[in-house]
This record gives sequence, C-alpha cells and structure tokens, in this order.
Amino acid sequence: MTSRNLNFKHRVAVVGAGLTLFRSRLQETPQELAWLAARQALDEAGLTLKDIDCVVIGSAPDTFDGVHMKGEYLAEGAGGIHKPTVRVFVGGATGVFVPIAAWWHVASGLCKRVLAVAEEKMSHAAKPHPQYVFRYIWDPIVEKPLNPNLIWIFAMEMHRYMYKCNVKKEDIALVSVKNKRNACGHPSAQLCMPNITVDDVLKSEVLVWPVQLYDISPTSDGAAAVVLASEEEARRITDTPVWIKGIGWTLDTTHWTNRDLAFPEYVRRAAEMAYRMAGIDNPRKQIDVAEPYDPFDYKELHHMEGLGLARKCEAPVLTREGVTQRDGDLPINPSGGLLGVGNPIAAAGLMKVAEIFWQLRGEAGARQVKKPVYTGLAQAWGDLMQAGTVIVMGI
Amino acid sequence: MSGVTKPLNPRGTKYERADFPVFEFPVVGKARYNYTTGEALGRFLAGLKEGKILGTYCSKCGRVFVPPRMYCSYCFREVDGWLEVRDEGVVVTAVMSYISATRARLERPVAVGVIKLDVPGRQFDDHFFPGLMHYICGAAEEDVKSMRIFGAKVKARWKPPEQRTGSITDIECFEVVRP
Amino acid sequence: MRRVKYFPEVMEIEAYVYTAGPVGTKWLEALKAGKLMAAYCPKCGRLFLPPKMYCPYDFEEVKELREIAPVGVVESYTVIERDFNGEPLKEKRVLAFIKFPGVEGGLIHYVKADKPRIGMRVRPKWRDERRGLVTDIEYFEEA
Amino acid sequence: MRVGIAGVGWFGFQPEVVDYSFREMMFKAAQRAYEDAGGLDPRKDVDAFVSCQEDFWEGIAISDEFAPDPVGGAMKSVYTVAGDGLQCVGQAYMMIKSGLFDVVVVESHAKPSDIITLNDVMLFATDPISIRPLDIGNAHALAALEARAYMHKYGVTEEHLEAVVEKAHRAGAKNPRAVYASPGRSRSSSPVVADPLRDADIAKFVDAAVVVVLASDRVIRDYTDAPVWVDGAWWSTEISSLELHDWSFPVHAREAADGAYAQAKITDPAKEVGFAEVDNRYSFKELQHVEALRLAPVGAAKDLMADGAFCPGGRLPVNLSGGALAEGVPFEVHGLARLSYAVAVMRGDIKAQVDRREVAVIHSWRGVPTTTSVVVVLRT
Repeated sequence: MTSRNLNFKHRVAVVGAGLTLFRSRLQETPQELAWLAARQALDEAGLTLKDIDCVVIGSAPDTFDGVHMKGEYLAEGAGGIHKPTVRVFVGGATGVFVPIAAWWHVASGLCKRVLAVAEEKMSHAAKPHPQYVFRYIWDPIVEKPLNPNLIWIFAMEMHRYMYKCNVKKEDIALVSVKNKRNACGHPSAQLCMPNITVDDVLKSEVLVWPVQLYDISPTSDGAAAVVLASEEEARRITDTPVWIKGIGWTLDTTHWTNRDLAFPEYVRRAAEMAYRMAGIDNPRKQIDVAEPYDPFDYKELHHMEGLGLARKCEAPVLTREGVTQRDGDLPINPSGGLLGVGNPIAAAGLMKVAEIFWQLRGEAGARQVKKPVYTGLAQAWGDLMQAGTVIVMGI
Repeated sequence: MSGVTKPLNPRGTKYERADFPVFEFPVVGKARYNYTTGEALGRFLAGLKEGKILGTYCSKCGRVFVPPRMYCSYCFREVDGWLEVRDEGVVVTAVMSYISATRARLERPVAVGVIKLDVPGRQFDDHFFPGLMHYICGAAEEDVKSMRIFGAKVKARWKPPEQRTGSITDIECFEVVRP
Repeated sequence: MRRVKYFPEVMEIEAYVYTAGPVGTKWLEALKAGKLMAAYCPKCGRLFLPPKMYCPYDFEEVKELREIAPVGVVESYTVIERDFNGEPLKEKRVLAFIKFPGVEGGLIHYVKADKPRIGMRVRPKWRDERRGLVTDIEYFEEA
Repeated sequence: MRVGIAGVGWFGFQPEVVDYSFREMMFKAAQRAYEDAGGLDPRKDVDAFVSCQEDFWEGIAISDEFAPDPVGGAMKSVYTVAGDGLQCVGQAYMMIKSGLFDVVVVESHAKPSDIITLNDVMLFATDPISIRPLDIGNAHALAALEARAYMHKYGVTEEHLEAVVEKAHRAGAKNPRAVYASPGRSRSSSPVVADPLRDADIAKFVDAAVVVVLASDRVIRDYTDAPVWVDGAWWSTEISSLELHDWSFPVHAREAADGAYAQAKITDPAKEVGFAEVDNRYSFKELQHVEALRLAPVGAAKDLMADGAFCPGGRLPVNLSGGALAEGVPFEVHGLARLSYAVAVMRGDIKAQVDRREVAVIHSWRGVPTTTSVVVVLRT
C-alpha cells in the first residue's frame, strides 16, 4: 500500500467551514452556491479571500449542473480566481476527496491557506427528471443500452448485503429513522422527520425492491466549503484547529459485475491507508464519532463495516442496540447524514467533513454528541460501487 | 461556545416553481458521440450478434473477463486470449424495479440482476467472476423479494439472429431455468 | 474475427433549466422590461457585468443593480464566416465584446454592422417580444 | 525533496484511432511509460494514479470510473483531475513533496473523434445565462475575439501569424507524431473562419493518450538513470466570466509562469530557459504565451519570431515539436504532449535543433472558453 514515507514536514489543520442550505431547488447559480459556502467558511476562519493561496474544487458529474468544464465555471464563486485552482473528481466520493487533495496542497509546503469547496446543483437537470442524468454513469456499451435506473445498482448491492449477512429490512430502516430524526438539529437540513418510524420507511413507495423511497436521501442543490491551513498559520488563525490526521482513498475495478457487492473492500483499503497515517490500529475504540456516507440507509451499515467500525455483518446489530445513536457509544452520522440533511452529491461529502470539524470543536449545538470526542472520521463513496475516500481528523 | 449551532444561518433561496425568468436549454441532439468500441468490446459485440458470449483470460492469474478487456486489470499485462463462455450461469444478486430510467412507474415491474456466467472447466468464487448485468425473466416478484432467486440457474434468451445488432440487448434477458 | 467498431451514444436529457440567481434574475427581468442594468458592489463601488450575487473583485455580497446608459463600445469583434466544421455560413455574423463606460466586464453579443471596428459605439436593438434572456437584445447597432 | 520524471509513454496522435477504445489507448500508453521507467510494476511500485479528463469530452458522466483498470490502478489510490494533463503533473508534484507518496503516475487520454457534436460540447462550457443563449455557431469565434484584441493592442499583423504557422509546420515535419504538419502549408490561402483567424491558424483535434511516471529523488534511481526533474509546477485560473477576463493578454499564463519560475529559482527566463513547448492551438496564442512566459517582452514576440529567435536552431526554440498546430489538440492530453516531447529532447532521445537542453519550460492552456494555464519547469 501507499504511504511508505511518513515523515511529513507539515501538519495540516481545518480552521473554518461553511454550508449553504440543502434544498431540492435553489435559485442561486452553481457559482453563487459555491460563493455562499466559501464566504461562510472564510468568515468563520476570520479570513478574507486575499489570505487564500490555493483553491481546490470538487464536484460530481458535469451532467447535473449542465456545464462542461465545471471546475472552470465554479472557480469564480469558489474564490479560485488569479490563483492556482484545481478541480478533483472521484464521483460521489468527491466531497471527502476535496480536503484530501487540499491536504497535499498544504503538506507539500506550496500553499499555506487553502479553500476547499464542493458544489452540486441537481435541479438544473429538470427535464425529464434529475434521476435521468444518472444513466450516463453506466458503461455506455454494455450497460446503458439496458436503460438502467441508478437505483438498480444500489438495490443490487443492498440485496446482496442482506443475503450475505442475513439482514432484515427492518434493521436497515432503523438507519433512515435515526438519520432523518438527527437532521432536525441541522440548520441546513432539507428533511427533518422527528416522528418517522421504521413502519413509515417500510410503507414508503417501493422503487426498486429492496429500495423504498425513505431508504434514499433526497436530491438536493447545495454547497460546502472548508479552509485548511499549515500548522503555523492555523495556530495564528484559531485556538482550536482540527488536525487532519489521516487521508486515504481507493478505486476498485470499473467492472462491478465481476465482484461480490456484499462488502466494500475499497472502503476497507482506503481506511487502512488513513488509519496507518493516523496511527490508528483499533478504529472501533479510537474513533469517537463518524460520518460514513449514507445516500441509502444500508450504505451506512456497509461503510461502517468497511471502515472497521463494526465487524462484517455486525453493523445492523450495533444499530439495533442503539450504539450508533447520537448519545450512543459510537455516534454515527450525528449530522443527519445525506438521508436527512440532503444529498447535493459532492457537497454532501464535504458536509460530513464540516460536521466532524464542528463536533470536534464542540460547536454542533443541538447535534453535539453526548460523549467527549477527540478523533472523528468522515467517509464518502462513489463511482460504480467503486470509490472510497476517508479522512481522519483530531484535536 | 455553548448554545452555538454551526452552521450559522446557512443560506440559499429555495423555490418550488420557477415563476421568474429561467433559461431552458434543450440538449436533444447536442451531445452525440460515436464510441470506438476497441478490440475487446468490438469483438464482444460481434460475438453477441452471433449468439455467443465471449470473454478474455489472463493465464498468469487465471481470471476470465466478461465483459472482456484486452488487459488484465490485476496483473497489468495483455490478456492471453479469447474464450467462449456459456450463455448460462447463476444469479448473484437480483432486484425488482418498479420504475423506469426517468423514474416513471412501470406498468409491470421487471427483475434485473448480476449473472455469474459458467465457463467450462473453470470454477470461480464470489470474489471475482465473469459476470453481466441483465434482465431476469421468468421470476415472480416473490422469487426476488424472498431472495429465492439468488443462486438460481438462468440461461440467455436471445433475440432471433436477424434482429440482433451487436448489442447487449441482443440478449433479451436471462431466463430462470426450472429444474 | 469481425468487430463492431462503433457504438452510438446520445445524451437524451430533454433540457436543462438554468436559474440565474437572485441578482441575475432581477437583471433578466430588467432585460425583459427593456432596461440594461449592471450589478453594484457596495464595498468597492464597482459596477460590473454580467451580474452575480457576489463581487468578483472583493468577494462581497451584491444585492443591487443599477441602470446603465445603453451605449457600449466595441472592444473586440470577429466576423464569423464559417461554422465549426468549416462550412461557409449563409450569413456572416459579427460577434463582439462590448464594454460600457464605467462598468467592469461587459457583454458578448452580436453587432449588426457592415464595417465593425474597435471603438465603435453601439446600442441595443431590443426585440418586441422579450422573455428575460440576454437574447432579448436581438443585436447591437451603431449608436 | 525533488520530484523527477522516471518514464513517459504515449499512444495515438492520429486524427482517428479506429482500432482501440480510449481504455485500450490508456493501457498502451501506460505499458510504454512503465517500460520506459525501467519496467516498473504499477501493481507494486506505484503509490497513486492521477487521470486528467472531463466528463463531456468522454461522453460519460463520472468518467473517472474508467480510470483505474487500464493503467494498473484497480483497488489502488486513483483519482481524476478535471483539467489539463499538466495540472495532474502539478498534483503529483505536490503529492510527492508532501512526503506521503514516492511514485505517482499521471495519465490523460482524449478521443475527440468519438464526439459528433464537438462545437456544441465546447459551447456547453460557456456561461448558461450570459453566453449560451447566443447560440454561437463556432466556438473558435471566442478565440477570434481574443486574437483581435491582442493584435490590435500590440500591432500584430497577419504576416506575424503567418510566421508562426510556417514555423510550426516546418518544425513539425521532423516530429514523427505531428500528423498535421505540412511544411508547404500557406496561411494566406486558407479560408477565413472567424476573422482574423483563418483555418490555418486553428489547430485540428487528435486522438491521443500519454502516461508519465513521476518519482521522488529518494526512489527515482530505481527506475531511471536519466531523470528529468520537475523543478516548478504552477497553474492559475484568471476568472470564470469571459466578460471579466483580459481579452488581449493571457494573464493566467503569466501568473502560472511566475509561480513555476519562483519554485525553480529562475529569475531571468529569457536567458535561463533553453527551449520551450507552449500552447499554440491558435497561432496568435504562441506569441501571447511566449510573452506571458517572459521569454520575450510583452508585444515583442512578433518581432523576435520574425527574426527567427524561436525557430529550431534559434536563440530560444519554441515548439520544436511544432506544437498543437502540427500535432493536433488532444483535449486535456495537450500539456502532457508538450511535456513528453520536451522530455525526449532533454534526454537526447529526439535529436532536435537546440543548443541548450538543460532547462525547458512547458505550458498548456485549456482552450476556449477557459482562462486556465499550467506551467512546468523541467531540468536535467
């Protein structure tokens, strides 16, 4: 694996974060959404755009916003003008990848303060339905002619997981219930369903069995941003920097029909890389709070297992026992996750990083987990069941 | 900092209906491509037209690739050759779709899944196998929901030769083989 | 062995529906009313086009538009004679970048002129039926 | 920590690669690069892979899905940069300098021949509110606006453009992969497309893939005896709104160059740089970029060009390869095309008419409607 040389010259911290509202339709242009988030992150860090050396932009497919070369287009709103600006991309996993790429901008010694911005506007692809755009992520020759719906692939993975681990839909629905309730404490949240029950999930519209409407996160417009700084700068900017302790990511083979979908091996490898860098050998004990990617409810379970926060097939048990509740022993997605806060693809991943930042600083207010937290993790997932990105942060 | 809930006052102007000027940009016909299929998929598609499912193999690791590629993803070397796999196999995972690609409700749900294909003289575990996504026909909703379909034997139902175009849709579906 | 060499792909999305943001929407509504406006940054006092809810110069919020005199100056132009594939166009079209005095940026638009020149003063030719698009100006013509 | 190039491989550079898919082109370019890097095994020796591509060029949403397998990156750390190949080099440079990575592979591929509606796709990158409704029939018109603004301001004439075109085709004639090079090509008799640009001023498109292996000074000798060092890599985006960018001068190229020179400790580029490979996808761009890179005073490139300073064998040869005018534009591969040619010249694999091969500067721009440039400084 990677990271043969662990002698970094520069420690990197997160010193500010910003979010827009997440809503199904926002009037702002993608550039303006990026600006809203970037500006809030700068304000929170007490910086202005002049203080920023470099900008990293993340966004999932250009087909959502309907702008080719979207990094170029977003640069202005993301503050990336007259500056080195780059757009990185690993599908749905992009949101967590943005601060990973921003990490080496700082760790290389070439940038001192970096603005990392992620944006997605799904509502542009209004006709016939934003869902339709997902068709173009399939293999154009061997898959797309079958006229697929993206939910198919999730349903296939979910069903395989249920089959291999003997998990019931009731247990999976608990994740949706937890996250859609958690989201009520989040000022950006698109959904807040304080009274939702497992029964509501199980009675919601069946889309692609075993996936039902409330198993899925809503489609959203939104943006998120964080400011990263070198150790010296971070100490100057704030008394409470949150350090990036580990980064990791992996892409599995493109050919997802050639492998078992029951376990996300690519997330395991990505976590292994991040843990090694962070010096973590027992994640279940050493990670205090985590935001695994939850565009679908089963994905939270799947990813907990990939991250080593649960043993294989154990995540549903932990969920049932309440371990993953906000006041539990291992709070998972205290933000409300994508299921509750919303899913503007890349921005949703970066929202998770922001949540860990606020949790570790004790600034999550209504969402603050009960136990003291020192080390947190955010993870995202993307492509054809293929990409895993992991970041470990600590105070 | 107690009492503070971040993010502070997140912004955005939500709307339900665009009752203000917007630019509606028709895309129909504006993003058209003609993919070069290349060596691997070009031959695979020609095989489908002839009613055959073709794969490639790597002699070093023993893997068989369907859909085929000309390189081994795991050994990073050119594959060693082609072989014909059976047009039958077992269902690895399957689901029942009640919606279309545009998210419209379907009149009748359709089953889709991943089929692990049989290759004479070779065995594959669950971790890597030649496999295709396709429609599964002859499965009742209950077969899918109960997961009885997992592990079921299926066989390709081909379109008549004159209707084949060299596409994955030359196979109509994989049909459940009743014992 | 024969091969199928090509496989067609068409992005069949019917249409994107782009919103212009809170300030851009006001701007489009002004165009619909036959008025040309520019965004005004309260921090640096600059007027700029095209309008956005942020100032590209100092990253401050922009809420206000101010009407500008609809007389611009051609900064650069080109006479498009052929299409992208090299086929001659039925009608040559003059595309220009037009600046407005005291306004940063400007507009890219068509100019109707036999002999366009840099420095030429132009004014918008408004369409009778307007929808709230930059094309509510049919073209610019010599002022 | 110094970062070097351990191997380079390319494939294609044909107007239409008919027999291979983009994935197969990636594989072939990667095989060649790894062979060039002393038989490096991507499954064992490489820490991370970066692929430079854009969704709408590929006709696939989330096209990074297809990045891992053809370069040996399945189940490894692979990601995509939506930008020019040199931006990938810049990322790899940072990654290695961070100390976390020792060997990073950079890849870019392009198959413009697969796109039927290229003009529409290019215009898809323009602002949906201020430009898209104009339905500009030819994306090159946006470059023509820049051309006129530059030529008007600095007194550049069509004869000066003629000199650029002529030089590109003559130089390209000696570059085996420059498929469009045609030494007799006359600019003045080629048709006007969007004046002042004629057909001969506009580079054609080409299918290509390039793979580059970068390594830290700690391990690079395991892969090559002749490393070419990346001593500076920087990029800049001027602004997203074309209306607000400088129509007469590529400010982004100047900003990128200044950053890269500062890293490489180059204070007088016109003296210290031995040769340059710059973006000339439009003829006037070569003059602009030479000036932006401080290889000539602003406004003076036209005269130095006329004097032969930038010709093969001249004082500071620019585009010994012929550049994009001769090789074609392979979308985001363009910067890596410039870089791979320069590396071959610096290592002596290509016998080029250049006296000083020790320091080269490489530049790429992303084409209309972008305002992003990347500059890399190479040293033997």
